[in-house]
Amino acid sequence: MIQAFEWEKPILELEAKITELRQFVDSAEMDFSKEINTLERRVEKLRKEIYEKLTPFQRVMMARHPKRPTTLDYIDLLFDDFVEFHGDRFYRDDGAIVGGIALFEGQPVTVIGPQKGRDTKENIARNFGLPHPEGYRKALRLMKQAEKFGRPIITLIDVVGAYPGIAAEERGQGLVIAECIEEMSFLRTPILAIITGEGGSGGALALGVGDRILMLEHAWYSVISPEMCANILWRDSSRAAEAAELLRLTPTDLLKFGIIDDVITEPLGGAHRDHALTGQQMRAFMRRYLAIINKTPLDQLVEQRLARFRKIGQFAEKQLAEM
Amino acid sequence: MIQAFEWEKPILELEAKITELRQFVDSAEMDFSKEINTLERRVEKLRKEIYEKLTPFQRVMMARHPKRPTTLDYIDLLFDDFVEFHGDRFYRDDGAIVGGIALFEGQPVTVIGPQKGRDTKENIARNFGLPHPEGYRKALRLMKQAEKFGRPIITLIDVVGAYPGIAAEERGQGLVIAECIEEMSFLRTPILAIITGEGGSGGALALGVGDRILMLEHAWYSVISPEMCANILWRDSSRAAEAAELLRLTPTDLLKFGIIDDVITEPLGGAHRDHALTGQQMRAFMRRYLAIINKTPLDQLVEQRLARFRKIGQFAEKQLAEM
Amino acid sequence: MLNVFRSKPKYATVKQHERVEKKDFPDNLWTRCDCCGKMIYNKELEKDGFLCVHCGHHFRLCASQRLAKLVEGHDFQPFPPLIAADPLTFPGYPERIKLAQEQTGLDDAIIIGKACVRDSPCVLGIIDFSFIGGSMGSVVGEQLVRGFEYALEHRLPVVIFSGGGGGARMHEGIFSLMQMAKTAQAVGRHSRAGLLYISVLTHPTMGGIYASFASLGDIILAEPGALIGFAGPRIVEETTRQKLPPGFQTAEFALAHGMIDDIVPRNQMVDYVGRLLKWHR
Amino acid sequence: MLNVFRSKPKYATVKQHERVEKKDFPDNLWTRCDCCGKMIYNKELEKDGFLCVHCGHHFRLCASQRLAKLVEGHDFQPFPPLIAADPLTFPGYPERIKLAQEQTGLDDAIIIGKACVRDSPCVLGIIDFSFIGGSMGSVVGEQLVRGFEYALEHRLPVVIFSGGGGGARMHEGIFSLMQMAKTAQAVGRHSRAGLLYISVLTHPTMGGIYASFASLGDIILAEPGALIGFAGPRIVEETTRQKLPPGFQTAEFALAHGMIDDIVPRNQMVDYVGRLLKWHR
Ligand SMILES: [Zn+2]
Ligand SMILES: [Zn+2]
Repeated sequence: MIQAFEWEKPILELEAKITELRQFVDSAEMDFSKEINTLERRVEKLRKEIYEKLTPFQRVMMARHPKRPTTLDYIDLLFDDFVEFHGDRFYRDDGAIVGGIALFEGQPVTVIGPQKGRDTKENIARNFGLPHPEGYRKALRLMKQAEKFGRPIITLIDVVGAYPGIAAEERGQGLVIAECIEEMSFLRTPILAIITGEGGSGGALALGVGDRILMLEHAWYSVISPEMCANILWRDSSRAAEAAELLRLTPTDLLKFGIIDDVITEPLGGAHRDHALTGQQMRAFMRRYLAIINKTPLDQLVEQRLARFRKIGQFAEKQLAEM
Repeated sequence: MIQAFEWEKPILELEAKITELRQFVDSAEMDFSKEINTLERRVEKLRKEIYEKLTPFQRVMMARHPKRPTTLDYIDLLFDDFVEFHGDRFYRDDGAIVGGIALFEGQPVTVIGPQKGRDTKENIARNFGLPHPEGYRKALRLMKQAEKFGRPIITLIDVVGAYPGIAAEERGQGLVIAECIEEMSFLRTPILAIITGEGGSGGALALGVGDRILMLEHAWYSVISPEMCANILWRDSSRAAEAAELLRLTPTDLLKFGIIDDVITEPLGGAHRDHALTGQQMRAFMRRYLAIINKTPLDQLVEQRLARFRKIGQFAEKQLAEM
Repeated sequence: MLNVFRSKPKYATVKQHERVEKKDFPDNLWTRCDCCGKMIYNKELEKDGFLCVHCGHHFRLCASQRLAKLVEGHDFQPFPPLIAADPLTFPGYPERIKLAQEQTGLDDAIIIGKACVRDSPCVLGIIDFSFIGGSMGSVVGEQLVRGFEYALEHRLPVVIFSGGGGGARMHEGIFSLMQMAKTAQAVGRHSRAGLLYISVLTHPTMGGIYASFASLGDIILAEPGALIGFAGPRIVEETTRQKLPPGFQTAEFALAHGMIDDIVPRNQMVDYVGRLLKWHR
Repeated sequence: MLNVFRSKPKYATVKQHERVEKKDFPDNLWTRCDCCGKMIYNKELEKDGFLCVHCGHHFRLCASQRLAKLVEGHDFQPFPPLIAADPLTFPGYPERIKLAQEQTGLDDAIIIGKACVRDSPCVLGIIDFSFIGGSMGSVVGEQLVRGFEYALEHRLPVVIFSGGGGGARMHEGIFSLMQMAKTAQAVGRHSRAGLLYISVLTHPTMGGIYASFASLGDIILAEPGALIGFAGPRIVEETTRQKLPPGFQTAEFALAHGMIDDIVPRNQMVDYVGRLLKWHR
């Protein structure tokens, strides 16, 4: 597994040197504090330079970093308590989606999200975070439960896509995504959707119909993964980096397009470098947006949610002359 | 397969004789009309005698007669048109339950019922009329569809029970029966339930929460089949006839108990002896009861439906002296 | 972050068929575990809510023992008692009822009333297997319905521990069957008013009990190893002529197949339920 | 009893991978069937709604051909046309649109408007595969939404024939994805007003089209042999490294797995849909 990207290496090397120097200081009882300070300023500057000009595909890779927090990690970071509920009441408990009730700053909320494995064993149990229809049915069940009890819903989205497998097709992967999207749209309870990592196509949208939609700085959200796009365009998925440019899948673009409401800044170098700080920064955003949607009357909330999607799309009325 | 029961034999023999005599008359050009008339009166009398004093278990056997109409036969007999809809939208189309929209005297209704096979091949395809959870989920889906469009629901019930199989348990047989019962109870559309043959336990009740509940004369309805009851009581399922007496599962008993609203008379000798006449007699009852529930306001209808079941049960308040 | 529930203590998946009810009391001080065969000091067994200290096996609890564990010394106000009638004049039924009453000290197979669980008021019902297998006749049905109606009127949550054997009380025939509809409808009315119902499935929850109110919880929990299903395992085996898969119809099987929300060991139950009640106030 | 639908004519289950689009026109009078290889007289082919007279194979129909079969000479009032924009400034997209418009004579991949099917007024929409694979960009999404909104305002049923390839129009990126939500919501509003929506899945209905409005019909029908699914068969094969089962993702597969209400051969479609519309008036 990649623990460091190519572009991170200059930073990591510099950081290693500082650590080395510190250790030397400790053992030799000499004062290198000035040199260390200089190096630290340099590494800080380097970080800024590198992370400010990440390409879209570098962001996609950041979103996939193996040390990036997963949904259960975020749940640990963001909530004071959590009870996980299982099962779709139809067929199976799908480990690729987790959900339950959690306490956010004293308020019970329903939290749901796809779950990637944090090691090989967990990845197999969780099907590499690729949900089957029963995962979405569990999510839908928990969302309806939240609606019944007037609990806000927080979805934490990190999924390359719904699983494209034989059994998933047999059990109605397309149908269940449609149902999730439709039912979520009309739920009479506040919904905060946060794209924390990968926002891949229908499998992400199925949990993404929120009253407010936020994205972490190094998350992506697209109708198709860069690899699949490259495969279709040039029959060459290794050209994913080019495709990532075309797809405009970064939070910056999506904010501009009005698809999302805000971007949650990550610690410099990405969420994987400082889980606790990431959680802190997310909490602040969540507090702000939950406060707004919590106090909006439900009728208005649902109307606004529908209106938000209603107006997405770019087209032209055909000129009469052309007709 | 049994085509005639033991107790039917005197009748069948007499009928055979009459047929013989008629053929002889035709070929010999002789007049035996007086003799034939006498014989016919005798057979009529015999039928009445025999069928009036059928034991409960003989009725159970009548309900299971292989020539008795199945649900699709009744649909043919009762409706002017029928479009069958398939599938539960979750897992599978279960052939052991059929359903769709049918025209009853010009009015579109949703009709649903368990379906036994009419031959070995069909029996295998339909799992001998024993539904899996997906059958009940299909039924529930079609009932909700009926509610949406304000169509009355007619259920035709003929089922020994929900299938007691491994896969059925895996997919939540108990849960789906509970859901069917619960959701049916609150549906805002008129429901006419007719037990046409076997009414076995939860698998029958799952389709039996009606505003009016009718039973054919030779149908049965019980918490447990006579065989299983005998098995539990005496570890001997061959004593089913005795158990049938104890269970009070005949329409006469159930009418007295207030469980059902009316008994639909079958042609003498049972529905299997005259499908067309059976259909005619059913139509008359259906017309009468549908007219009543069709014109009841929906709020009242649901309240009455709930009140009907609310009061079923016999018990005593414990005397204070005993406490 | 306080998170007792994420890492559950390991417990053995109990094969139902191996579970023998017969116990071995060497000197009334020790009990042999049905599951692992080890000896448990009786006082320790009771203290832990009848859990095996060695393997976590959940012994069957009678309703009053379970009640004590749940209300933790707080008040419990039972609803007025009801006594079974004999609507079918089923041979031997009145005697069977009488015997069960004498043996259990209960009026019928349920204890139900108003309770406080961890300071949250609720209607609490517990089905007792030792009363004719915890089967649901008119009394159990009526008491459950009264419980849900009381809860609806006072806008309280309901918690039911169901551990009924076959579910149906054969001796009451069709009246027993109709309790499925009656209780399901009571749940429905309560639920449609936006109120919480937690259903806890204990060993065994089968048949008509599983196929009615017990399946209709907003949240469905189960004790480890509890037998949960519609058709009894023997009937499934006889009908299908297939060997039952290991762990068939256990709580763990139900969890894997998506039918229940969680498995909660008995010694965490009051914590778990108490927390859910608090979060739904 | 008139019951055309109970005994369906037999049709071949078409293996999608064997279906070759290339046709063989010996003298512009005859067409070779892709499925059975037999020759069909072109006039006969057109008369039957592009069905093979030998094996029942359903040839792909363009939207206007299908429209003609459905409205049977009655009036069709299309909604005002919309033209795709290029929100991502995706290289080559405007040219691709222009080419598709020239080749098909359509503005985008949908024809939609007010129609009468067997005397029942409705909103009728047909997706045309030949326009960039029948993919859903902003125009298709907006037109569908306008259709459902018009139907809601006038309390009309909606009938949509969806035959979109991959579903998503990649060139519009996130805007294409959002049409899934937008159309699903339009269906939801219409449906919650108690109105009927019949979704007919024609070959192929995949991806974002299947996973949004096309799956949300009160009644979902399909043409025989139509490819129906979320992930394309090639992707499924590559991801799972399993051989796809025969008939995978066909209409027949969807029917067996409980996902659609019925399979309706094209020559019975207008009868079938007409009758459903009549019964829901
Ligand atoms: Zn033990
Ligand atoms: Zn052909």
